Amino acid sequence: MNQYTRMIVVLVAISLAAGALLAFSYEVTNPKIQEQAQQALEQAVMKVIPGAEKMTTVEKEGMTLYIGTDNQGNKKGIAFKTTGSGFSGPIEIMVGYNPKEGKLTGIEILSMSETPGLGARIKEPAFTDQFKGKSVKDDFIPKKDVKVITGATISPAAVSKAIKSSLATVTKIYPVGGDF
Amino acid sequence: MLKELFFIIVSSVLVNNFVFSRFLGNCPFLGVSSKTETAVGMGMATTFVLTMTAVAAYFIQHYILMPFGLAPFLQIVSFILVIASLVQLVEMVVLKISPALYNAFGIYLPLITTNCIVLAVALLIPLKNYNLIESTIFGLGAGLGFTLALILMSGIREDMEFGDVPDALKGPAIVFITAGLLAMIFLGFAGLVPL
Amino acid sequence: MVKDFVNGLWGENPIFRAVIGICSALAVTTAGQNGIAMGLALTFVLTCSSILVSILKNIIPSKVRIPCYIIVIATFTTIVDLFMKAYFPALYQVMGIFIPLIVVNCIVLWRAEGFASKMSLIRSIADALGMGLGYAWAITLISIVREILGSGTLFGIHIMGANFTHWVIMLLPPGAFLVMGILVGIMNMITRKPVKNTHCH
Amino acid sequence: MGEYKFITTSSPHIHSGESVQRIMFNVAGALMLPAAAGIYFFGLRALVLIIITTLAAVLTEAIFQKLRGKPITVWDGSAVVTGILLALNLPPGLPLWMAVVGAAIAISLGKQVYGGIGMNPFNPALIGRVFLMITFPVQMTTWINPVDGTTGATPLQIMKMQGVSTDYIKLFLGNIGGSLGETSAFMIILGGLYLLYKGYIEWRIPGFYLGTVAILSVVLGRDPIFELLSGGLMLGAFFMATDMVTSPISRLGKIIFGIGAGIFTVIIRFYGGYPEGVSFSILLMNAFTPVINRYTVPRIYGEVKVR
Amino acid sequence: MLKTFRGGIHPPYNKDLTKHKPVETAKLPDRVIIPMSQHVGAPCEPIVKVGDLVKKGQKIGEARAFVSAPIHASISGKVTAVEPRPHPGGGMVMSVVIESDGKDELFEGINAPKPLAELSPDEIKNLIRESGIVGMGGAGFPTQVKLSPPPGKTIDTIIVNGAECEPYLTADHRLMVERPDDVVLGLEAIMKATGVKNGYIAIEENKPDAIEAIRKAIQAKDGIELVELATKYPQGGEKQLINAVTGREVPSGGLPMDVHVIVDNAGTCAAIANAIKTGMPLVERIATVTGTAVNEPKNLLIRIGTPFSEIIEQCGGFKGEAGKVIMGGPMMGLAQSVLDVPAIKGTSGILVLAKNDVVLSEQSPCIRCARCVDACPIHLLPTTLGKFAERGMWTEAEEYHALDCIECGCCAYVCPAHIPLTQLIRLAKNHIMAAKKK
Repeated sequence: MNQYTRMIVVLVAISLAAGALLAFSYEVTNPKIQEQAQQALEQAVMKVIPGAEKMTTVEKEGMTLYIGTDNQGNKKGIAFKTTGSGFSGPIEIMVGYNPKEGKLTGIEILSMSETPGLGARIKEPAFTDQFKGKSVKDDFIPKKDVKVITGATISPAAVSKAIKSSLATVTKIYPVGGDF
Repeated sequence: MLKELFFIIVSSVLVNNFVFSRFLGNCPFLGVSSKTETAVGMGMATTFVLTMTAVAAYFIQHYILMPFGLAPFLQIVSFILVIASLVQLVEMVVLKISPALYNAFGIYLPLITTNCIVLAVALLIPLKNYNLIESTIFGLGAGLGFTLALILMSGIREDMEFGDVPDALKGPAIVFITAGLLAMIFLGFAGLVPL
Repeated sequence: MVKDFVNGLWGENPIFRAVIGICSALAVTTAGQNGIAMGLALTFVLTCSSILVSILKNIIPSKVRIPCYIIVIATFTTIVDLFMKAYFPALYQVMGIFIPLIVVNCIVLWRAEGFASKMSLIRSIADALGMGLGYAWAITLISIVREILGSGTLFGIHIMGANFTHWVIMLLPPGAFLVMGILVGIMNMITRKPVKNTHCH
Repeated sequence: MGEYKFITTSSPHIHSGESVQRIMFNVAGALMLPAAAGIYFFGLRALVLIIITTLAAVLTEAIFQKLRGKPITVWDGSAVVTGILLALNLPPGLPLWMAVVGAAIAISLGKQVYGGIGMNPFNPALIGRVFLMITFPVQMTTWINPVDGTTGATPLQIMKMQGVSTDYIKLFLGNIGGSLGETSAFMIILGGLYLLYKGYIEWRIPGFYLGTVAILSVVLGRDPIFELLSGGLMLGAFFMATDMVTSPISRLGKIIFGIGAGIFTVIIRFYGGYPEGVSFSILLMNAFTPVINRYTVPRIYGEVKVR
Repeated sequence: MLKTFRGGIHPPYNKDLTKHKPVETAKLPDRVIIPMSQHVGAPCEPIVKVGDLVKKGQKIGEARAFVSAPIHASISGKVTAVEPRPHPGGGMVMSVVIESDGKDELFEGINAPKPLAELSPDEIKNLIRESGIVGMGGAGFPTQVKLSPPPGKTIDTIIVNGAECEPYLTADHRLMVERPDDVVLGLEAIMKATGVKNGYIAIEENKPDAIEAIRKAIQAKDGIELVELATKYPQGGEKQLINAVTGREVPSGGLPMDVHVIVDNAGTCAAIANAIKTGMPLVERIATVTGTAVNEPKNLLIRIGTPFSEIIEQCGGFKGEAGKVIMGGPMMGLAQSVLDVPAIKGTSGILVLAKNDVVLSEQSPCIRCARCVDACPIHLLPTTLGKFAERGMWTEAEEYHALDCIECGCCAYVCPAHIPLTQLIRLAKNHIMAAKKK
């Protein structure tokens, strides 16, 4: 076997071995990864819709909506994802909405990269809880009807703005007072 | 569209500078920031390779990995191999077409393969769902941000030669501290661009 | 053999003495558990790669050895990446792209090329473990400092009292660089040897 | 006559008599003007803050030099200037221990790690300030209203959040919320003019800095007078951008420095997350200074122009 | 507006000590020590030996090279030694020592030549060379060499340097007040020798009486103009003077003739006038003896070769403790370690500073105040050059134009950190020159 063939053979062999090993690892981990993602999503939905135990996914007008139901099959609310542009990156928010009452049922910050100790405090219940029971007809203006965090004004504003603007679409699909 | 591209550039150069805020490319940042001349050469070479990598990563992701469902597990391997061969290729081409250019930054090319900015840019492009032009600009911006960091640091380090840094802090320690102060300053750009 | 192991832990500690592979050491070290997790991830890749490189050292032609090493390293990195995504999603989210970036972490290639490709299997394993754990304790130390000052906690447990004012900078990039610089300085003082920065290649 | 022993040092044999110490104490003296305004508006608390910060700065310098076994040179007055400047950049109500941390950081990381006076790449007082701003953001943005002692916002914050301007006279005299020594444009200008007159600062940096901010404000449709008088701009332009150690040495370099600082200040103020960008801008230009120095070597007398 | 250049400093001038004092003729020295090198260029060869009798004006040193100037006896008497002696410029230099016979007899060969109107340019140049006339501002460049530009170089302007910007010194000032016609005659001779129609006499505005005297002297002269300069050091630096008067810049590494200019000191002009009027070579000159540690500061007409000790004695000796004895002014003069060095052709003054006035401050780190940058008349970056020199970075120093430094001392004068910048740059220059010679 001359030098070059040997080089090629070794490279190909290693590549094939690596590919096989990776494909195998992927097969092993993939179901678990999918499961994790699904679990995380469900957890977030349950959290923003109190009383929900199950969820169904619907696609309407380009939006993905999660309808939460309890064990008896009673619809408890709608959840949807929205993204705001924060101080140092996007903020992903899960929002729970009850069309019947025209109120929010809760929000949850899914991911963000705001300043720790400052903007990052939008994750804390002290901030998120104020949206529970908030009328969707409110203005969502920081310092007016949304409490802000000392030292950080941009992150709460970004959250409020993102919720308000996506509510505009959602309330068209599921108008206030209507069924869902 | 133009606005978005502008934001990508400003973001990767100033707001989220790859060295000072994303912690990438620290090894070459430490290694080649002692002289402004080498800093400029390294910066230029890296920017060039980064821009090309961004284009290559876009095509590989969208035309090879995704269509065949290989993305989740072959991404890393394929990107790193592409980067390594790209650097080799660039080195050969530059040597062929312009020996002068090769002398200017050719010596830095082999160091670029292990510059984690390159792989990071390749990995971030699919993550951020950038289109082709955005990807190119992102690569360019990353390179320019890295170059800026290198030039600033090299200027300070050249001046530091005349200073009297305590023995214990000589070498990487004072570079880290200076990088920390620079990172602090770059935080001033936080919130500049709606990302 | 013991010497090889200790070398990485102290004498040639990748973070504090050789000062390489520091990107991740700066990026993920906002909390103690991140430091441990990243340290173990790197140790895994480093050890597996070293084993393989040491075994294959006589088979791989020297001209293609770098591409081969890279494929080996990239493979193990991807495995870590997939497993962390599957079993530690929360940690994975914090580490971000710094898990895949282990591929270009200079420590791995440095040891593969500089040690494992020349030494016996046993010595290579000792060296890889030493280096990996040396990296791990170093970045865990950085993480602890940043966590205590930045969040007032140690491995998530509040230790600084309720009235503690968080030093926000510690959780941000400048804090990482500053802590790193000061710790390298302190290490220099302890060993009374100026640090020698090993270049990647 | 022949038995005299003469000193045979090299020419020149006379000296201007200027010294680093004299420069530093003159700057410190000029700083007393805005400091006085701060004490007048914010009360005794401001005085205590200035004293504590200055003491901490001097002490840190002495300790650092002692540890390094170097001669202790706190009498050159540079640490005093850093201490006072830092105090003038702090909210009057800042907890004292934080001010001490700021002063210690300013002198240690900002100055002594580089070898002390003359070798620091960044303005130490600003390093201290920005460190505190990032470390303790809440406390560093809690402003006291000089009228009633309640907490309030600075004119720039009010502008950023509500788009409301503040009365020019108030801005000029300093009867507003803000850092201890940055509110009274009048006193700062007075101190700046004194230093200009004495030749301890150079007009180009503050001139081009303020000019750039004013012009950009007009171009971008803002009120230039408001932008000039509010925030730390005046204090920064006259007392911090002009720091000799950290600004370029050539005339052209100083002009570039001033314009650059102006541009970054406007960018951060108008588009950034922080309401104020003076500290960051000056520090950023400090970082650029070595590069500026490198590329603005003046054309020497008789240098043949490169064709 | 007064003409000037960019950069420079305003040191205290201290000229009041002597500026109103008319030039006194010094008493005949008992002994003179005449170094064979008092100029830029090749040293002279002594043409007398021990025991020879010489007379005033007799040539005792022959200039063999082109760039050189002969040297003459300044008194009559007996040669007692021909040996190396301490030189005010430093080191030991071959010197002729003449013991005075007290008669001060004139050498027979000295006769007044034809009047200027009848002299040809070559005759003038020859007379200047044979009279041993060199630049008397301190540098000592042989004047005739300056007047003979190589082919291809044209001269269109002559400037007489009457700036006398060095603090303390008033020798040229008094000369212009007392003998303005000699200065003008010298200029005319130079103009004729070089065929140039434009002559300027440039004087700093702090010498109104000299300006008045020269103004009167040139009233009837064509092509000669008086230029008033701002008072600023180093206004009398050749390059600064050319820039102020003509707006031209001597190229880096070049000479005034590259911009078609010749600059001569007022004292040099008077020496030329003297040679034309009497045929007397350069054997005496006016020097200002001054300083805070001199009892009676004076402007003295001294014989070349008179030891410093004798000159200072004539001014009442030292007042208090003398700390520094300087040949020349305080900015560029050379500090002397002993007093038995002789006055030479370039000795424009002897400055004695009291011990308390000698600045020996401790150096502190550079604070980059850039005062030196603003002061440098060449627009160098003295602080950067100083840093390079401190670390032996000679190549970098050369890149930053160290060789263009004129060593005027402005940078060191203004430096608040008391860094000896001029000395450091001089060191760099020496190293660069040494490396070039290799």
